[in-house]
Amino acid sequence: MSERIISYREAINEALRLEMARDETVILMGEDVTGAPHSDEPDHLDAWGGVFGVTKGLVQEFGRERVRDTPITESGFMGAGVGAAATGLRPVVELMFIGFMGVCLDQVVNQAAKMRYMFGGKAKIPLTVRTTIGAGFRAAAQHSDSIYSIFVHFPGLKVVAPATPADAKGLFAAAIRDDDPVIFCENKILLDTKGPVPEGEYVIPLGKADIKREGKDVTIVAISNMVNVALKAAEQMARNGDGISAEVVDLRSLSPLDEETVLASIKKTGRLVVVDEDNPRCSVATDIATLAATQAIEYLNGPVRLVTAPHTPVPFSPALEDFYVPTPARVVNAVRETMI
Amino acid sequence: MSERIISYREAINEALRLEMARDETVILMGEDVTGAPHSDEPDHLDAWGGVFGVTKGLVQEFGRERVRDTPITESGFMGAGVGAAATGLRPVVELMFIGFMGVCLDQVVNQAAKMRYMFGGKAKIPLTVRTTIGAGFRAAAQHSDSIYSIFVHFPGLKVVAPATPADAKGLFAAAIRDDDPVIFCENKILLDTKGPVPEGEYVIPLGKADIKREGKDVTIVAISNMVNVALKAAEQMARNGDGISAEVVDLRSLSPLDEETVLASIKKTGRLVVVDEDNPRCSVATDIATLAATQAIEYLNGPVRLVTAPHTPVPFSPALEDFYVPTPARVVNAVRETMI
Amino acid sequence: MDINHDKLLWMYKTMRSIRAFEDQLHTDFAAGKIPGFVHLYAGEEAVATGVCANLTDRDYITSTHRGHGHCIAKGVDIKEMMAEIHGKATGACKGKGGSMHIADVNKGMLGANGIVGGGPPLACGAGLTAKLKGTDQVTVCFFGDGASNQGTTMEGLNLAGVWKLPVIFVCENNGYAETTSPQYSVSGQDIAARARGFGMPSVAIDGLDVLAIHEAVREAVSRARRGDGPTFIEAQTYRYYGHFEGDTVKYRDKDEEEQYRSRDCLLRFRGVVLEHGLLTQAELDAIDADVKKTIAEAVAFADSSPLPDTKEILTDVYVSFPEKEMWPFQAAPA
Amino acid sequence: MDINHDKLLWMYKTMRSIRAFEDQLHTDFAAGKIPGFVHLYAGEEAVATGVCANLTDRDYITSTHRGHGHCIAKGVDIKEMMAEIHGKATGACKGKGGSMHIADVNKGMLGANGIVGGGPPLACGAGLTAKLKGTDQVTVCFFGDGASNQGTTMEGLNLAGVWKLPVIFVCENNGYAETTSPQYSVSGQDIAARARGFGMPSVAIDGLDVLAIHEAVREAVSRARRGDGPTFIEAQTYRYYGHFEGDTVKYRDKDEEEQYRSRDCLLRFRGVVLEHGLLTQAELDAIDADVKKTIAEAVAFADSSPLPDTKEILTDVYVSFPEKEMWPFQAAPA
Ligand SMILES: Cc1ncc(C[n+]2csc(CCOP(=O)(O)OP(=O)(O)O)c2C)c(N)n1
Ligand SMILES: Cc1ncc(C[n+]2csc(CCOP(=O)(O)OP(=O)(O)O)c2C)c(N)n1
Ligand SMILES: [Mg+2]
Ligand SMILES: [Mg+2]
Repeated sequence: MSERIISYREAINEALRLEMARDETVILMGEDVTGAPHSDEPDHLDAWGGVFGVTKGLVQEFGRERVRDTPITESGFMGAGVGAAATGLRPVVELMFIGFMGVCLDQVVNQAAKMRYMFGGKAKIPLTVRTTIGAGFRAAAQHSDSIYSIFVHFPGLKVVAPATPADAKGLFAAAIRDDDPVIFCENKILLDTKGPVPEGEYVIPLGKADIKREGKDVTIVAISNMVNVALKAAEQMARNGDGISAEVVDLRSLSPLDEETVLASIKKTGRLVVVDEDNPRCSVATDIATLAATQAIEYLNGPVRLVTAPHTPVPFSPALEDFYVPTPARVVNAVRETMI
Repeated sequence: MSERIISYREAINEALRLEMARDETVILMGEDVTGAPHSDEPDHLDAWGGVFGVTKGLVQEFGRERVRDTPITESGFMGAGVGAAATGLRPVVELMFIGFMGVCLDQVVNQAAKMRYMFGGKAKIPLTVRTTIGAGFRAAAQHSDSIYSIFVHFPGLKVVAPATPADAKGLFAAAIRDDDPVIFCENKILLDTKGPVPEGEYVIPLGKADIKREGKDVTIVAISNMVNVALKAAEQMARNGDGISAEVVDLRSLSPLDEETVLASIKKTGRLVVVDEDNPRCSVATDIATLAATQAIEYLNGPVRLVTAPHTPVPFSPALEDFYVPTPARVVNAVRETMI
Repeated sequence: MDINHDKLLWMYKTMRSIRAFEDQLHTDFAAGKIPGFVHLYAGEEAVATGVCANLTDRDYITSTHRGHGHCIAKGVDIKEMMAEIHGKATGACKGKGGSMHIADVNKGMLGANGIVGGGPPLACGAGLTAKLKGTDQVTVCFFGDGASNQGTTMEGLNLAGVWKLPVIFVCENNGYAETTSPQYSVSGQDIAARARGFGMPSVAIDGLDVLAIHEAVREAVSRARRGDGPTFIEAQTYRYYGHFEGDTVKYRDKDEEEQYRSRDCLLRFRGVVLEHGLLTQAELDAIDADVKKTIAEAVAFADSSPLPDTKEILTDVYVSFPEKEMWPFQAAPA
Repeated sequence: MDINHDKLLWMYKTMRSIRAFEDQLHTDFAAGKIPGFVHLYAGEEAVATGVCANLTDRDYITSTHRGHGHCIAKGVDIKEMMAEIHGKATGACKGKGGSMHIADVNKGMLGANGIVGGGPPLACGAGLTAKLKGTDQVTVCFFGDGASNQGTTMEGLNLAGVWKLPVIFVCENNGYAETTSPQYSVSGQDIAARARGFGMPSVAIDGLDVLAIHEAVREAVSRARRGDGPTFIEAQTYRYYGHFEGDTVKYRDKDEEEQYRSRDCLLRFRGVVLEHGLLTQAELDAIDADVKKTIAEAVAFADSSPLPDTKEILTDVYVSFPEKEMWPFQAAPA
């Protein structure tokens, strides 16, 4: 497959475009996903393409029926996504920020996630919820959450968080094609990052972690933008005198969890650090530590270390926010602590 | 302090009555917390006292203004609780089942939990949310959740889940008096259980676990009704030929977490089993395992074991639901596995 | 009256079936045979029946915790419903859902719902599918007077209006939300008036009169099928039993109940059809007998059906998911 | 006109301060000096000003993401606001909240709010406190046209109606929710009409006319103080800048903006007060100069203030919480 260098934003746009072209039951809805839904003047059409411009150009290609702006009514349109999924469409619903889940959680966790089970298998809900995560945008406490952990908590949902443009494209295509509800977490901080992305149809199966860097001394499991933080830490350590060789496992799929890949790496290196930007309590980070404690304890040559956000909301001031988000330096320290 | 045998339900009612008498800013609101708010006929007044009868008798003592029925508008009245708390009341808001959090989560996790931080400390939110948890009631997927883990995940909240009538009384009083928002989880299955409860003022500080049974071979950390399951398992093991002595730690307070008590017990016994009825992913159970993996790994003589619900919604049929909830037999097995 | 004979027979049979089904459950619950929360529809039969008389299998409905009547009127199999409520493997949802979650998507029944206000957004979604696929399917959203105060319900009204969806909102105002009357919970003149504020045609009708309901909904259905958007109908009705089984109903007076019982929808229908010679006593009696038999068979079916195997606990959560991830961090119990 | 001279001066000063504050931010944002999402209130000054002219420090308001105007009109310190928006330790929220969360509970300002529809339930709570404590405090709930479609907003309307709370709902209809007009998002005749469906007095007024707003809200405030419950006011207004800073505003026409600018609330107010001899040119000019100085001082204050110490990250989450639990499962970073 030939590749080009495009951004994470473009990769998602491309995947959506391809899936909409391929399957006419795929639709997109959300607030301002075009912009100016009240006006059909060409100048206005597509004024935004979503708050981060990710869905730009789609309305021209697929029209206002399939690329659908909504009122500010998250329960209403999230539930409409669930109902549409149950009756034969394959909706992609944009929730602008994951922190807005509070106003529509029921439709996700009590309806979408449980419907198939409660109905004894008589429904399927091929719904994809696109949402944004990540601090570092100086967007303060209600617009900077990375609370994917609460979705992982709910049986019936799948949860994905890509770190690279290529993964974003491939996993988004897989999420749309998947017959279960998937929460697809786009990191705001990554939208402008670029990387090689295969052209044309490109699908990465859900549920597979990816080793972004091989190493032998310590396993660093990371999620979304923390993969980049982990990679920087790994490079620093490789260059340093101590010459520690770190393996970086990009979880990618948070539910289902690729236990095999994580465990194999832990068993190989004997050491585990988990880097996660989400709140630390009841998190994917504690899940990974639990994997080690329950299934690989005899392989561990030192304590497990977590590098996460503190147990605080995301602060606004850049001075505080930069301290909030895990850094390569903290990862390096944590790795050292596993060696004691 | 003199004690009597009363039920978990009565203990909560008593704590609320005492706190309302003590502090006139304490109010109660929720759906049908009296019953028949449209009628002032004495026959109708207090027809229900809440869906489980927990708040019966309070309206007679404190009147309809302070014991306040609400329309079915959880965001509305949860938010009203937050707003009232920020302006000088000390509201107790009843959310009938924890699974209904989906329709009002924003007011809890984005408003109540973050307000003090976002305001730089210029507000306090002395709100207590009473809600019910627990399967075993044949109430199916939307009325049987124990999803306290998602509240533990959010900085700014405290979360409590008592297992005994005495703890219910003492911790509920503490929750009401606390100046931070507290999610107080009452287990439906425990409402009719009885035990000795001190009369009069009785307050148990939040944040302290309680060793419900001392032992030396294995630490079993449990929450809410799972404490009873763990105790049964411990008794079986004591009686059995193998004569394993299990220590049962009742977490009681899920946030803040009493790390000391848990870690001291693990260090003493060298083995850890966690029993939790909540969904397993991103849960308090994985938090406890993480405590061991990060801070007590050198004391562990075997793998950590979790005994939780499966990664499924709660099924309706008694045949399935009884298999869903952790049992003493599963705990005994898990303990054996830590000994391998 | 321009309702054909078959439809009249269907209406009577449907109302009678619902009543008999609910009365049976009431008895069996009291006898300790039925687990869980059971909300009975007895008294309200005319609403589900009058509404669904206008629908085909291809149309959709969303329902509530009080869903048995909607299910029966939409054609869900009565035996499977009974087995479901008994928690049996042969149930409509294999015993996994129970009374509050009975569904049959193939019959257009998108599920009872344990969340008050859970249905209206879902109904908008079903309406959106019809709109985008260009079919003439309509979706009826049933909900209660209590549910009319839930934000999700009001969002559904607005969204259906904005998108001109083929959705009909049927508010079953039975005078109570658990113990709470709309006099207390609904601000404003009444529920139908509130819906008018969302710019949709809205009427309040006698919910004990199946023919009146049928008529009002017929108009709404043709409006929806024509692409002219949503309609709101408030049907004023009453439930005979408690909010759920076990409720001692101390929040309302006995004579209120008796007054409603004297206007019972079945009695009234019988009166009208006999008076106008639309159906005969023999036809009605035959239906009564038939229904009695159906219910007895349903009970026998439920009783004799097996409980689900514990292996079933893991299935139907996902279409696809790695099986070992279903018991995370632990071995599956024996 | 029965507004006294001091109040007129206050109105002009308040509107001018808001305008100058926002214009300053617009410039500084373009220069890269301001971090984060900043939503400017320029153009809408008459609403916050006309409303808050009726309130005392003991009354409450809830606000939105577009909160600067509400803050200034409610008396929040302008220097502290500026410092907050710059993320400085001296900010109104110690730099922890930023533009979208400025609050000052002591001034009755219950917070800007990043969640559309977050405020109405909170406003009901503040109203409930006043009602139960028997004070005559009122609470004003500001929200936008877009927010009128959020379930939480509609729940707030209903709850305030049912409980007869001293709450005034002020919908700032500025024609857009981000890019989306209420023509598209609000089903029904208009927003004020929808509120009438909740049974409360409801009017739509010219939101560019501070005196008209003052008048309408005065009536609403006395109704609330008398214990006669909530009022709804839709103020029709316009925002001059983009939804947030950085928005290139391609979803509306330039001449629409110019038309509104020609009816600017400050221009209009100056015209009226000069024409009727209520204020003098000298008084107005003095205020302009004064405001200019205040804003310059605020910028200087913000610029020269220190950033918060990283230790501050852990404080103000709780009133009390064990410190070591603030970095669970790990040591606090250096
Ligand atoms: C979100 C939510 N809140 C509360 C409940 C508890 N509850 C179940 S039914 C009910 C009353 C519903 O009243 P109404 O809508 O009038 O329906 P009815 O029971 O009268 O048919 C309540 C409060 C619930 N199931 N879901
Ligand atoms: C729950 C929620 N949904 C969406 C958003 C994103 N958002 C922020 S402001 C806004 C538009 C609000 O429009 P309106 O209420 O008219 O206020 P205005 O910006 O015009 O003042 C949107 C969609 C949000 N902050 N919160
Ligand atoms: Mg009702
Ligand atoms: Mg607006």
